[in-house]
Amino acid sequence: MTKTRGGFSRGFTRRSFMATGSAALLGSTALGSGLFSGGLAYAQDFDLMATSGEPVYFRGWQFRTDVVQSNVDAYNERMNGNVDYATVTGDYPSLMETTLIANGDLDVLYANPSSAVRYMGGGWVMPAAELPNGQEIADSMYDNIREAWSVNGQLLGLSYFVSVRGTLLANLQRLDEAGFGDNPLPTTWDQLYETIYALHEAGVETPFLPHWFAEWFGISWGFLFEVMNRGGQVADAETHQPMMTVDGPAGATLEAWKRLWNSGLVPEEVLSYNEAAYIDAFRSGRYVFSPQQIYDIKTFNDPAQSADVAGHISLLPGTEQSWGLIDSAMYLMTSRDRPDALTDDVMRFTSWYGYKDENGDFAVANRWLEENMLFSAYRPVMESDAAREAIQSSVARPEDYDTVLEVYARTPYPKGVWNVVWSEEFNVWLREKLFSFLQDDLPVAEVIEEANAEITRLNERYGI
Amino acid sequence: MAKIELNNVVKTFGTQHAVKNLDMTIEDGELLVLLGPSGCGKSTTMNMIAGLTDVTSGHILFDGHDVTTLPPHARNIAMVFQSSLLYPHLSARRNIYMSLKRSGLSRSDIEARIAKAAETVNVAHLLDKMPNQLSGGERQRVATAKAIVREPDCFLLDEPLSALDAALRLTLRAELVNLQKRIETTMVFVTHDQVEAMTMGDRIGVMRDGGLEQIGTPTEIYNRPETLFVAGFVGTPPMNFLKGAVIDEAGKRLFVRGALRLPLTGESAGTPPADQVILAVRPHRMTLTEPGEQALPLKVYAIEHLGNETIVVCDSDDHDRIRIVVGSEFAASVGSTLYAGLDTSHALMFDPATERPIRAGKREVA
Amino acid sequence: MTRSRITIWLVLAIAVALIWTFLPMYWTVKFAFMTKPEISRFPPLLFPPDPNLASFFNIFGSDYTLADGTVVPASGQARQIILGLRNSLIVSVVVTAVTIFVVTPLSYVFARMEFPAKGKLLAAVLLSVSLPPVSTLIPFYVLYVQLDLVGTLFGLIIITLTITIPIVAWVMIGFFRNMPPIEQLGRIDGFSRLYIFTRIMVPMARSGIMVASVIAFLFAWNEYVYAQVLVTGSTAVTLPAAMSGFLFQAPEPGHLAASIFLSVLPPFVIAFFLQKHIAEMNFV
Amino acid sequence: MARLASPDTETAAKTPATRRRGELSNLQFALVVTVPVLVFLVLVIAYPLGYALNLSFHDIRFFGGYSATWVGLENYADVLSDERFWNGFLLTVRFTVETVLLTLGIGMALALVVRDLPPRWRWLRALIILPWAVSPYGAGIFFAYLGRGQTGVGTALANALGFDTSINFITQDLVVEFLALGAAWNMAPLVAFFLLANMLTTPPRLYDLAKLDRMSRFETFLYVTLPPLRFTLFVFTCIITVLSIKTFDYIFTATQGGPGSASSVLTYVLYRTSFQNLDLGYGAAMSFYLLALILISTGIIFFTWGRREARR
Repeated sequence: MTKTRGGFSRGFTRRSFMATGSAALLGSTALGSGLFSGGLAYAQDFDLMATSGEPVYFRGWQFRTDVVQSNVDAYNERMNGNVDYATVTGDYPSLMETTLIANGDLDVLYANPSSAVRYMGGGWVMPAAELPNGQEIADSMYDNIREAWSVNGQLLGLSYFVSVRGTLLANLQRLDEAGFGDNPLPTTWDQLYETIYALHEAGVETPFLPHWFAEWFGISWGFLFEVMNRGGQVADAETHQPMMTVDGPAGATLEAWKRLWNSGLVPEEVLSYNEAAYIDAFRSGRYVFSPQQIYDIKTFNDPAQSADVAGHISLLPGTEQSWGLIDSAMYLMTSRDRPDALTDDVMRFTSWYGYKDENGDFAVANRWLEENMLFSAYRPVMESDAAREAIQSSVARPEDYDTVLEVYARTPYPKGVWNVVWSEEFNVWLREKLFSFLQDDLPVAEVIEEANAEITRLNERYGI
Repeated sequence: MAKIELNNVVKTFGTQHAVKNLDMTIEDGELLVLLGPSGCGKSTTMNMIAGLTDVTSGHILFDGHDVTTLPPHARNIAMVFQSSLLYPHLSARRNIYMSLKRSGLSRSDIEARIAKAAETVNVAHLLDKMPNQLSGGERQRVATAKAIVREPDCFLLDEPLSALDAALRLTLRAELVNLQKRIETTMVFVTHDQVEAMTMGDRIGVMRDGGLEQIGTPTEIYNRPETLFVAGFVGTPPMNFLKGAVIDEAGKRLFVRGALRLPLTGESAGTPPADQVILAVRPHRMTLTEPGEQALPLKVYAIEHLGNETIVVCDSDDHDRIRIVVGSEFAASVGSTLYAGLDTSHALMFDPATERPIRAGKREVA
Repeated sequence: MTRSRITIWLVLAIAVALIWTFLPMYWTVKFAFMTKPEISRFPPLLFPPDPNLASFFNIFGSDYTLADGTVVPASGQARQIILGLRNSLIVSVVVTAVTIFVVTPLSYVFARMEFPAKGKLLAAVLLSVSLPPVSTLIPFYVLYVQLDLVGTLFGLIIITLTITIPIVAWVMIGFFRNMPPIEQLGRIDGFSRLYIFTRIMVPMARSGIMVASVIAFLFAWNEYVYAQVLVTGSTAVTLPAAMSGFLFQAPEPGHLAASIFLSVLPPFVIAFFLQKHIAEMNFV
Repeated sequence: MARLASPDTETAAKTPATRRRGELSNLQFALVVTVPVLVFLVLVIAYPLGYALNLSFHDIRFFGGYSATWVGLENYADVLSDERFWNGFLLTVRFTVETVLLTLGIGMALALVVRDLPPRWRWLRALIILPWAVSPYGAGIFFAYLGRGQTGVGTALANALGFDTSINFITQDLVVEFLALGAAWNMAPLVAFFLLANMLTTPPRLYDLAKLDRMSRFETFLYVTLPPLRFTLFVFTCIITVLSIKTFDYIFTATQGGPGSASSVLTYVLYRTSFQNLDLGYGAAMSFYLLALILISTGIIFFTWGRREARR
C-alpha cells in the first residue's frame, strides 16, 4: 500500500538545518528509511499486537500521569508492547518542537491543534489519516471537532480530550453572601461585566478572575474566546485573513478589558500566574466568576481537592451565547526516521490508545471521562450512560448537567488563527501585545490595527 | 663543601632584567651574605644557585663543575626559605624527613640523621608538632634542621629571619653563624637587613638593580664603599652626604659648600678639583663645633637617645638629612641651630655622575 | 572582632538575618505539610493548620490517608521524581569528581607556572563563564542530536562540565595563587613536579578543593536550563526537570514543595558542613 | 662536632644528574594537564559560538519547507530596531544593577552580623549560608509564592494584623526590584562568607585605633572594615553582574517574564525568539548582543575599578 508521508522531504529538511551549523559534524543518518512508510499488512482487522520489540517513545505533558502510566502498562502487558512513556515538563510546545526539529526519540505525543498544525507544517507529523483505520476513526468523531483537527481534509491526530476552556464558572456561595443569590446568572459577557461591577459595589473586592494568566494558553486564548463568544472572528477560517474591527466584537472585548483593568478589580499578579496559580486562585474562593476549563468543574466541586469551594461551583448558561473555546488535544504520531516495523508499532499503539483497544472498547477515552471529566471527540464515548454519570457526579446542582452539555455543544473553535502554521507565533505576539495593552494602556484601535497587521505579515511570510 | 662560581649570569623575565651579567665567587666554607633592597635580584640569584630558577645565560659552577642545567636536588644544596617555610600539613619530623626521602638512605640511617640534626639545632622535643603549633623561632630551627640533615655542600638561606621579632633575630643570627662555623659548610644568606649582613657575613655582596655593586668583607664594605649606593645602604646610622665642590686653593684642596670651606686632609687631600662632588662621612666622624668657616650650620630635626650615645638628626641648608653621633648627655631643642664640623680624613668623595669614589689622580678617567 | 558581647542590637540583627534566610524557604516548603484546600486558602495561612506528610509519600508513589480518612492519591510523577533523584545524584557526583580531577591541576598550572600564551588561554577559560546557556542551547541541542546524546546522562554530564569547569577553575586559581611557594621547597628536596603536585600541593589545598567541590556539586545539582531541554521526558531526567512537572500545567504546590524540600537537602547538608572551609579559603 | 657527613652516605645524597631527563619542564607539565581540558573547553566555546554565528547570518524557516536564507547582517540591524529587545535590555540592566547592589549590601550586612557573634553562637554562621545552596529555579519558585498577592507573605501578614487586603509584589512597577531581592537572597550568603573571611584578617588593633580616634560606627566601617574588602567586592561585582545578566531559570520559574513583559529580561526575550518562535537566526544575532553586554559590562567594571584595585 502506498502512502504519501513525504518522508524524503522531511529527512531532507532536518539534515539541511543541521548542516547549516555544522556540516563537518554531521553524521549520515539513514536517508532511505523515511522514503516509504512501513507498509502495514493491512488486513480487515487491524492487528494491535506489537512486533518490532523496539521502544515506542510516547511523551505528554504532566496531567494525571498515574492514569496514563497505567494505561500504557496495560497496553505493554496485553499487546506485547514496548512503549516508553514519560512526561515533558516546562515549556511543552517549544520543547516538543525542538525535539521534532532534531528528529529526536519521539513517536507519539500530546498536542493542541494549533501546535499540531504547526508541526504538520514543519513536516514532522504523520497524520492520523494514514492509519489503516484512519477513515473509521474520523467517522466516529463529531464533525466540528474532526474539522478542527484536520488540515487539507486530513485528520491529524486521535482524540485525547476535548474541553471548553473559558467556561464561565460561578461561585454560588460567594454570590449568596453578596446578596446576589436570587438573581439569574449572567448569560452574556456584557451582563457578566455588569454583574461584576455590581458585586464590587456590593463590597466584593475581587469579583472576577479573568483569563489573563501568563501561559501560552492564557491571556491570548482569553481574547480569542471572548471575541468569538461575542460573535466575532479573529481571522477567517479558510483564508486566514484578519477580521478584527474596532466597533465589532474584538473592539468590544478590548474596551471591556480596559475598563476592568483600569477599575483595579483584577490584581496585577494574575498576569504572571501559571495555570497552577490560576486554578488555586479560584479554588481559594476569593473570586466569584472565572473562565476555567470545563473539566475543572469536577476539581472545584471535589472536597478533597477544593474544600473551600466544593459543591458551590456552577457555570453560566449557554442560552444566549457561547462561552470559551474548544480546548482540545490529540495524540499525534511523528514522522521521524525509524525502521518500518517500528512505524507499524507506533500506529498500533496510537490506535489502541487513542481509539479502541483490542476488545473494541474506547477504554482510555472512557477512563478519562470517568476520572477527570475529560470529554472525548468520539460520539460513542460522549453519548454513553457512563458519560452522563460522570458529568452528573461532578456538578454542583443537578440542572448543571444540561448546562454543561449546552455550553459544550455551542463552543466555537478559532480555526482562522489555529489551523495555520503561524498560530504559535501569532499567539506569542498576541500574548505580549495584550499584556502591553493592559499595562501600558494602549488605545483599543491601535491594538486591533496592529493585530490585523501582524496576521497579514505572517500570512505574507508563509505565503498564505 | 663547595666553591660556587657565577660566570656572567643573566636572568630575564620577559623584557625585564632581573639579574645582569653577574660574576661572583663564593669561597668554600664561607658565609656570604647577599644584601640589597627588595627587587634587587638577590633572591633570584639565590634561586639560580639553587637551581629553582633557570639561568637565561651564563654559567654556575660548583667546585669547578658546571651545574647550570642541574635540577636543585642534584646540586646537593639545602635551602631555608623566607619565613622558614615548612610543609604546613606535615609534622616537624616529616618535614625534616622529606629532605632525605629521595636520598636512597635506609630508614634507620634517616632516623639517625634526623635525630642528630634535631639535636644540633635543639629541636628534638618539637619533632612531633605541626608547623602551625611552632613559634617563629622554633620554625626557624626546624627549617634549619631540615636543611642540615641533608649534609649539603652549600646552605642557601633566603631571608629566614625576616618575619621574627628583633630579640629573636639576634639570638638566631648568632646560632646560625655558630652552626655554620661548626659544620664548615658554604652558606649563602640573603637579606635586606644591613645589620644582619654586617654581623653574619664573612663577606657581603651588595646588589642593586640586578647587578653586584660591591663584594667584600664587612669592614671593606663599611670603610671603603665602592659606590654611593653602598655607602648609603650600609651602616647605622647611614652615611651623611653633602653636595659641594672641591677647589684648589694654594695647592691645598678645599671642600666648598656655601659658606663652608673645609680643607681636605688625609686620603681625601688628593681629590682633584671638581665642580660637583658628594662628600660622604659617617655620623660618628662629625662633631659639634662653634660657628665658623669650617662649621656646617644645621637645624635640629630630632634627637634619638641610645643610652651610650645620642644621634642628632638635622636638616642642612639644602634640606639634606644629616645625622651626627654625640655624647649621651647632649640636649637641644628641636628647631634650634647648631654647627657641625667633620673630620675630612675619614670622608669619602664621590662623583655624583658615576656614583663612584673619586680617587686621587683618577678624576679624569671618570 | 571588636565586640563579642551580646547586645540587644546583635540579637535583633541575628533575628532579622534568620528571618531573611528562612522565610522565603519556609513560605513554599510549608505547602508540603498542607492539604490542597489549605494551600489554596485565601488569605494564605501563615502556618500549616494540621501538618501532614502526604506530599512526601505521594511524590514517592504512595497514597496517604489523612487523619480524617481522606486518601491523598500518589502522584503520577513519582517515577520521574525517583528517577530524577537518582540521576541528579549520579550527575552531580560524577561532575564534581571529574571537575575536581581536571580543574585542580589546571588551576595549579595557571596559578603557579609561567608558560607561553598563558594569558590568552586563561581568558578563553574565563570567557566561557560568560556564555549564557540560553544562547548556547540550540547549538548544543543540534550537536547532541547528531551525537545521539539527547536524553543521556553522559550527555548531561558533559554539558554540565562546561558550566562547572570554568567557574571552579576561577575559584581554584585564586586559591592556588595565595599559597606559599611550597613547590620550591619540594624541588630542593628532590621531588618531581608530579609528586610535588599530588603529594604536597593537593593535600595542602584540601580546604580549597572542598569548597570547589561544593561549588561544582551545587552547580551540577541545580542545573535546570540544559536539563530542561536535553533530558526532560527521558530516563535521564534530573530532579529539577522532574519537579517542574508540578510547577507547570497541573497544579501541585504540595508536591512541588515536597520535592523542592527534598532537592535542597543534599546541598544543605554539604554546604552546612563545609562552610567553615569557605571562611578559610579566602580566594580573592 | 665538625660535620654530620659520613663517607657512606655522601654518595647517596649526591644524586647524579640523571633525573633531569625524567623530570617535566614547566611547559611540558602545563601542557599535559591543561591541553585536554583546554581542547574540551575551546570546543564547547567555539562550537556553539561558531554555530550561532552562522545562524545569525541566516533567516531560518521551518514551515512551508525548511529554508536558511543568507541575510548578512540584517538580523543584527533588525535587533537594534526591535522594541522588545530594548525593553529586555533595559530590564536586564535594571535587574543587574539592583541585584549587584542588593547582593553586595545584604552580603555585607550578613557578614557584619555573623562576624560579631560570640563563640558559642558561631554555629549560626552555618545557617546563613543555606540560601546559597538553593538553585536559581528553586529561588524563583520561592519568591513567586512569597510575592504574589494570592499566596504571599504580605497578604498573610496584613490579614493576620486585621487588614483585609492583598499585598502583591508581582506588579509592573515592582517586579524587577522584587526579583532582584530574590536573586540577592540567593547569592548574598556567598558574598557574606568571602567578606567574612577577609574581615577576620583585619588586625583587631585597627578597631582599637578607630575607637581612640572616636570614630562613629559608620566611620569605623568606612575607614577600617571596608578598605581591605574592596578587592573582594570588586570580584563579586563582576561575578554577580555576569550571573545576573545570564540568569534565566530564576525568572522563568518566578514570573515567566511577567506580569505582561514587565520582567522579560534579555535572556527571556531570547528564549521566546529562539524557542517559542523558532526564529533561530534572529535569536542568534540577539544572543551576540547579550554576550557583548556581558563582556562590555565586566570590561567597564574592570577598567573603572578593577585596575585600580589590582594596582593597590
